[in-house]
Amino acid sequence: MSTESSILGNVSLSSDRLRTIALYVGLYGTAGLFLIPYWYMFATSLMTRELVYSEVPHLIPWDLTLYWYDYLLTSSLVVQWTGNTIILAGITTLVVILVDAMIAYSLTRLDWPGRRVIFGVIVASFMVPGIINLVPVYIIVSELGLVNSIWGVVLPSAANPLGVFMLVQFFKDLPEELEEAARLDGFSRLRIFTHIVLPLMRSALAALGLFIFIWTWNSFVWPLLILQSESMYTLPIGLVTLQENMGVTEPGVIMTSAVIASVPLLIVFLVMQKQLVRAVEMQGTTK
Amino acid sequence: MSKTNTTASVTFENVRKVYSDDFVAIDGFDATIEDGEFITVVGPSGSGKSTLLRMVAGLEEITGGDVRIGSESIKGVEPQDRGIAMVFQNYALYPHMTVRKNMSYGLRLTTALSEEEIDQRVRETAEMMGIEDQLDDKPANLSGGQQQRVATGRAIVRDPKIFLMDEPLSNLDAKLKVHMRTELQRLQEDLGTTTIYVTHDQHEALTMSDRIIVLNEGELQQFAPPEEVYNTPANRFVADFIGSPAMNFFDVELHGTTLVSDGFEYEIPSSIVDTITTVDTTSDLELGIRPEDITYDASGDNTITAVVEVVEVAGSDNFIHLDIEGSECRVRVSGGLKPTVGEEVQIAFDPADIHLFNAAGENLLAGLSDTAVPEVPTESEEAA
Amino acid sequence: MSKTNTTASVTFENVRKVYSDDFVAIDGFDATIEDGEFITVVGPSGSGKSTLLRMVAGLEEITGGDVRIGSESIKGVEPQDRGIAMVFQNYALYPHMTVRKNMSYGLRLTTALSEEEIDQRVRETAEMMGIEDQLDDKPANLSGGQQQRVATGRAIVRDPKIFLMDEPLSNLDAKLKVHMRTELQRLQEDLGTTTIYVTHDQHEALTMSDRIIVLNEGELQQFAPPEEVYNTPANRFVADFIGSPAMNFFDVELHGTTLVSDGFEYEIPSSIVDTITTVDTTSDLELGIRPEDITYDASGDNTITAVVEVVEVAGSDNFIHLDIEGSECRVRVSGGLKPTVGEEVQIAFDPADIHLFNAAGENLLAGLSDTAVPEVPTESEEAA
Amino acid sequence: TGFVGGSSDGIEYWTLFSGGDGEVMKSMVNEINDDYDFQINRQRVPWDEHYRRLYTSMVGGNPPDIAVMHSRMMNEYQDNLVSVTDEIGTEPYLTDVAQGGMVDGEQLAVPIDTHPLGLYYNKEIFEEAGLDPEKPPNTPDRFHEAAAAIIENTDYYAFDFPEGEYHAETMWMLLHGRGGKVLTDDYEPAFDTPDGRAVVQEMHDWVHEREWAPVDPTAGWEAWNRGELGMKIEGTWHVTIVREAGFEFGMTKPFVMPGADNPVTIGDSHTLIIPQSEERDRKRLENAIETIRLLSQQFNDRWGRNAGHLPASKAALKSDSLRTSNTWEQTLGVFHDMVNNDQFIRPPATPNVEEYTEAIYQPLDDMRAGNISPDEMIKTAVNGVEQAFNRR
Amino acid sequence: MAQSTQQTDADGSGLDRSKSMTREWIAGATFSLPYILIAGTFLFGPLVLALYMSLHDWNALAPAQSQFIGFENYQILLSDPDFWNALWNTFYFVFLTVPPIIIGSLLLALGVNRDVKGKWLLRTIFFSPYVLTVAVVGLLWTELFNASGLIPYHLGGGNWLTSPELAMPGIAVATIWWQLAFNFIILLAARQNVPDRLYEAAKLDGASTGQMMRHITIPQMRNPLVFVVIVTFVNSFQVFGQPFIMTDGGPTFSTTTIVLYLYETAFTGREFGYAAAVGYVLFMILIAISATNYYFLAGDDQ
Ligand SMILES: Nc1ncnc2c1ncn2[C@@H]1O[C@H](COP(=O)(O)OP(=O)(O)OP(=O)(O)O)[C@@H](O)[C@H]1O
Ligand SMILES: Nc1ncnc2c1ncn2[C@@H]1O[C@H](COP(=O)(O)OP(=O)(O)OP(=O)(O)O)[C@@H](O)[C@H]1O
Ligand SMILES: [Mg+2]
Ligand SMILES: [Mg+2]
Repeated sequence: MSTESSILGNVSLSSDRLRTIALYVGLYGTAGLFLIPYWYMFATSLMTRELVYSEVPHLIPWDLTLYWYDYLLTSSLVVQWTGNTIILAGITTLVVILVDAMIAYSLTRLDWPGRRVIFGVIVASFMVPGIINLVPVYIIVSELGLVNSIWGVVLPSAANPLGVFMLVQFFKDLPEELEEAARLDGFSRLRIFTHIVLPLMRSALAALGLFIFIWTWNSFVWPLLILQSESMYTLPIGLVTLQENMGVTEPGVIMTSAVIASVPLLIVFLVMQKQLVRAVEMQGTTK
Repeated sequence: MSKTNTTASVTFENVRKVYSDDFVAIDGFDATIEDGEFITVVGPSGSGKSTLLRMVAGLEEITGGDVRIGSESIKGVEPQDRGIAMVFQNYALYPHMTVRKNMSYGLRLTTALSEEEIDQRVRETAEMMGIEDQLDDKPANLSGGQQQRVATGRAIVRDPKIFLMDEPLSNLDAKLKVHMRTELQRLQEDLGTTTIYVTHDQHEALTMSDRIIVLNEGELQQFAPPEEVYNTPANRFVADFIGSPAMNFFDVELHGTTLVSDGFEYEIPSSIVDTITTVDTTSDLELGIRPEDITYDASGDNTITAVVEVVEVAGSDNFIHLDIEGSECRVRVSGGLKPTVGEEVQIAFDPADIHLFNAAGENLLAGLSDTAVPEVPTESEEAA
Repeated sequence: MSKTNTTASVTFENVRKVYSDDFVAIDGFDATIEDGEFITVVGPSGSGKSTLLRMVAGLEEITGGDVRIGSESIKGVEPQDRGIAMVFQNYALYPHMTVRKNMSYGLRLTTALSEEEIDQRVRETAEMMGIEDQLDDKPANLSGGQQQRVATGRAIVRDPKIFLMDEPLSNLDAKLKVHMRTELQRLQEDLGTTTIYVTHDQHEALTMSDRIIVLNEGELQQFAPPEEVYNTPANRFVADFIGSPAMNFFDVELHGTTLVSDGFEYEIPSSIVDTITTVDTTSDLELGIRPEDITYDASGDNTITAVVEVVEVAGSDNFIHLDIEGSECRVRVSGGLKPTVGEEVQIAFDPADIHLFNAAGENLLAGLSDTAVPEVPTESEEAA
Repeated sequence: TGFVGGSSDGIEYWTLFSGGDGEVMKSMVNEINDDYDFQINRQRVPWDEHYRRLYTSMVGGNPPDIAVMHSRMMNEYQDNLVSVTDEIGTEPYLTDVAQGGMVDGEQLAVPIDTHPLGLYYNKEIFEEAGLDPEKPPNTPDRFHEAAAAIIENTDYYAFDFPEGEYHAETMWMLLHGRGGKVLTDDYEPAFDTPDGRAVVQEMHDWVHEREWAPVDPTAGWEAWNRGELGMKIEGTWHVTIVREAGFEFGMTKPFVMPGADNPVTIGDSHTLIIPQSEERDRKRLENAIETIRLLSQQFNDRWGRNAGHLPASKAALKSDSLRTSNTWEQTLGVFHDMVNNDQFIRPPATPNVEEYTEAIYQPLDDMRAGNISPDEMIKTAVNGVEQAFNRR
Repeated sequence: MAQSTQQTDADGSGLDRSKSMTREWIAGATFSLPYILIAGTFLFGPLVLALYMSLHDWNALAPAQSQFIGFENYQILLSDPDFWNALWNTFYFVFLTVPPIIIGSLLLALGVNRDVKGKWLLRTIFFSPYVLTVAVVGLLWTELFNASGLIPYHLGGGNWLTSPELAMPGIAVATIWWQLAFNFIILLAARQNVPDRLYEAAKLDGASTGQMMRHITIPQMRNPLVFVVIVTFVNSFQVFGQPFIMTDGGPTFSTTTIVLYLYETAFTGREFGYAAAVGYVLFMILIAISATNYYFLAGDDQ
């Protein structure tokens, strides 16, 4: 080792610094680009009509108004739609979690013939593009008299293969001894499920629940088909009805409705990001 | 299991366990555990220890044979009705319940006791275990030793006729393990409950139990008090498995009264020769001798020449690895002794300490040693 | 590091490591490791052992002081240019590469050797380690011992001046650990490469090393050959940490030539008293005595009365836990001895075996013992 | 109401009206609900989704009791509609318009309006360009002059016309004025003719040759709303929107195609239909028919006055309330004039209406965006229309 | 306790065994029943019905009058230029989105994994589009691409969505912005799961940053990468909402993707049987694509 190597050391240090600078520029630059659509959305929703219709796009709403919000909140059922969406997403989430958790428990913890095959089929059903089924499911749902009923929306999405898949991974990690201890304590299967498995899997269930909640909140085509009365609409459908005015588009209305549709979820996202990240990670580790 | 049946002996009758993949985990197991005994089951990993225990608990089906508690078969009896309680390796405490709930849950579900009675029993047990201050904590907030105590307490509170413990101490660190070992031992002596204790740690087995069951590949190797297992192993497997560092083994042939191996010759008394010559062949024997039974740097007749290979310093003792013409031999010497590697040395051992095994691994001197070591069984409570 | 610098001594000069969270992991560490020495670093978890090693390897920056290999500072030298090779606790084998690729990867990246030369070196090393048949396997398909050999082989193949090993054996089971221990030891003797070996297992430290570095909370406690560490611990920490079962300690005061504790009195020779009385206070001392230095069932003067509490049977030896008026004391006795619990007994020990510590934990008899045990240092290769 | 209740009482009535005409329909329905002894549940379905939903509801066997339908859409549904020939008949309505609901002599749909295209213009810009704001550009020549003057004398665009579906209708309108057709009676494309080429060329030139209209329709729409665009082809409904834009406007006949001997406007009409359903009882059906009668007759003048569409009911058209209204003066008078003078056509009900319309307007939009030439446009559209009918 | 009756069948080991096994079977079946019923009714039943429909000239309003025509729908499909156009557009979209989404999310994940300040903020920003509904994404970007919108204003090109050259890239950009999040999170987690010690070993072996990337990071992240690649392919092949909202397939069908085409033939053209056939062809393509990906990316493992 000599002066030579210490020069080398210096060089590598400064190239390190360069690399760090490039890293920061790259990451924060990309982050900035990512934020532009949001900014545009919020800014436009606060602009006056003149600004919205002006010839050049404005990024800074120097003339602020709450006109569009006022318009949407007073002349539409936005509040009710929000409530509907919460109820629908909430019920769907609960049903999915219950149904998926039950079968996941049965697949991981109970020994019965055919469970391997059933698990294989569930995994495979993951691949079915939902759109194939749109018409036949509609026919079946209307045969069952569930059109225009909340259950017509909830039930077709209640059997969620992804959820089963995620929960199976998690249930596998639950120590078998706990269940055995419970059996020695005289627990029935049902009691083990409700008193041991469900409480212990709380965080996994919460992660899955959040995922399902967001997914239901955002679903569009199916609720549109099933929910036929305006007072039952969910937020995404309702907002689309708003901007359809014989082909006329109002950017102010569009952006404001986009804000209204996304803000609740963005807030949920900020608050529960950890669980959501977990839910996504769960999927990544499933293969 | 009716309450009138108070004898908590456990009888295994030709018990067999085959897993669904046709794997035979336990085969032809016969044993009788007396009421109040502390029995340890040892054996290498996969030898079927847990399987045995879990069959008694009712967590695995019994494929063949029968297990009886007292005089009644346990077949068809629900786990919670067998009068047993189990302590698991990782405690299996319900993580979302307080210590109090952990301990009371089984009582609440399986007995008709009132809330107050349950509460009182839990409190008494917690006091006995020294965890009364932790009753309202969740298991995650307890130390390893406390968790262990809760797990044991949860078993005790149910006032079982039989304790089953599957490596209950293996998750503790060395110091705590020693401590809990003595604690469990005292407890069992106080309660007098029949206990079957699974471990793969021969140390625990030797220290704690009235009698030891040695299992290998699903078959019973020996069922005897600790000293007997140590001094008079039933076969080569037990001899090798029990004792640390392990016994030294040498392939030998018997020529007259001389054991001849590749590297040495060793004279044995004719009393031993008489015992051996009843067997088929005397050319395919194995000589076993424990490291602590070898005298290092001996002189006189019947000594063996060896070369020092490695010196292991272990503080209180040193272990010398010797090379006897290609066979390795470990000797325990006192901590002060530290020979140079390559040095040549004479070793010797008392014929009373040797073990001899035939090709099938049977201990040819088992009967002999039994008489030679009359103090076995000592203080075990077999007659209780 | 230029290739001409062939001396592989390692010098630590007032080395200091502060982690980004202002946590001082190593403080004022000074030591010199000679070329070819086998040095073990022991200490409890979190004491800074890995940190020390990783600074030498170049995986952590050195916050203060300097480390020199031979005569040149390693600061600013890239890890791969320091002439070191490291074996990690969990081996850190590349899971997606074959054994061959694992071993050749470093050579390919850092040397100008041709493919054939690399291949030959890998093959030679693999033969030396006995893994030539596994060269085309992936690490996941190897047993623990084989993985360990690959990890070591990967270090050896690079022909480093210094081996760094961070708990290389801690993932192996007990038997394999003993086996690999002697294997590594032999290997190091053959290659003569300076080795720094981190472990928290005092057994390994005592067995393997020329000298031992004992660390606690980032500070050097003692740097000496194994016997010295065992027989003449620099302080109470070392005394307690090294030796299993641990040394017994008693709080005592010196009255004249008598050590007075709550439960007993013990006479010591005046030569020892002279040494001690040079210290400030003689009322706040601790007496240490190892379990194997105690004579059980002694008679005569200067004996101590105790009650048997627990008997631990361990095969070759038994450990008796005694109660001396509230203080616990462990004694090692031979395997045959099995007293009844509750029995009263007399014990004794040789004043030459005692250790005395002041309130700061310093060993007051360190100098004395040094002369009393003249054979230290013995066969360590310090002068190489 | 809301989620938990659902809604099965009363007449289910699906409309696709939103915005201005949505409000009008709402108030009409509310009034009926207040004054009559049955209830109507009016459901507003998004414009895009209306027919998909209607069709799927019929597939699923739970259609509404009444739905709005454009008469050109009838073809797909005609086998599944309830005939009201006896209960309502064609008599009360403009003959031409009422014919849209007739299939094989059965009245399957009752019209409430017709909504042709007109040419709206910004009077303020006319003034600025030196044109007479009270002399609307109602012939091709006048239109041409006005556009040229606006380009010449102001900074504004001269003209704009719709994109999408109405882009195709605009072409149809211009083509028909020259005696052409979009489809033959056998549903073959009929616009690859000199007349067709002339129309397409003209539409192309508005944007790319004379630069009267901006390339991007959205830009045109926004400019119009800012008051920076001179003339715009839009439908009847536009009156409620342009009133909000805040400039003086007028409307005239959209006769902008040179060489059109019989200029026309085009307009479909909104009709009311009753899908067949097994679930519906007699009483309910009667109420549904009554509702249709009310909306298409009693309330029809209000529909014209407030929503801007030309009422289908003869009585409503003659009523004073309509004739004296602002809307009549601003737009409906002109539309009525065209209908009365045979300057009006309806797009016929054929199969695959939406598909072949899309096959035409997609290349038209593309041409306007400057991506393809008129010839390419025609070729693409001919292929597309053929494909739309040939697939099955 | 009350087991005296059961005590008697000491020889009934077979009986005992089957009894407790049966009990477990019943429990297993009971717990799975809700899912099986629901999936059977709303997933597998319809799938069979769709297949049945695809073999018919389906009359939706009067199913009884549907005619069995065998594979005719599939034959028509193969000679339908609109189908091929849609297929081609879909492949084009896949080509435009899959590589940027995968490479972009990988780069961002690796970048954020570095010891950068504001890691949490960056992760939040990159992940946030994940919660948006496709309607919002579509409308938002439609505004941005609009002739007077932000993007043409700064980058030129007029209204991207009405230009045949730029419409699909425009949709792709919106999709990338929206879909990157999912992969980003998975790859970030995957990167964090690569043990540090491997990098330490590689550092001692003298590997440069690039070499570590190639020899450690990528091979170690292979399974998540395979997952992400397959999922991205499958999603991109099924793209629907973005063109539906942003361009409605235009200009001149240049953004009509296969699912959009299916949707239009089903609900605009009302050719349900034909649409079902399109659906099944898409299904086959998805399976083939996933299998190919799996074979090439994960195939040589073991
Ligand atoms: N459910 C099972 N299905 C199939 N084989 C099993 C099952 N449980 C255990 N085995 C096998 O039976 C043998 C004995 O297992 P058991 O758990 O009783 O061993 P053990 O002695 O407790 O071992 P350890 O010391 O590792 O706990 C092992 O080979 C194991 O693989
Ligand atoms: N990257 C780091 N940042 C902050 N603190 C650290 C870091 N690495 C180690 N430490 C702290 O430094 C101290 C010494 O750690 P080190 O890993 O050297 O201990 P060790 O002696 O090797 O312990 P072990 O036996 O558990 O491996 C510990 O308290 C540890 O928490
Ligand atoms: Mg076990
Ligand atoms: Mg460490």
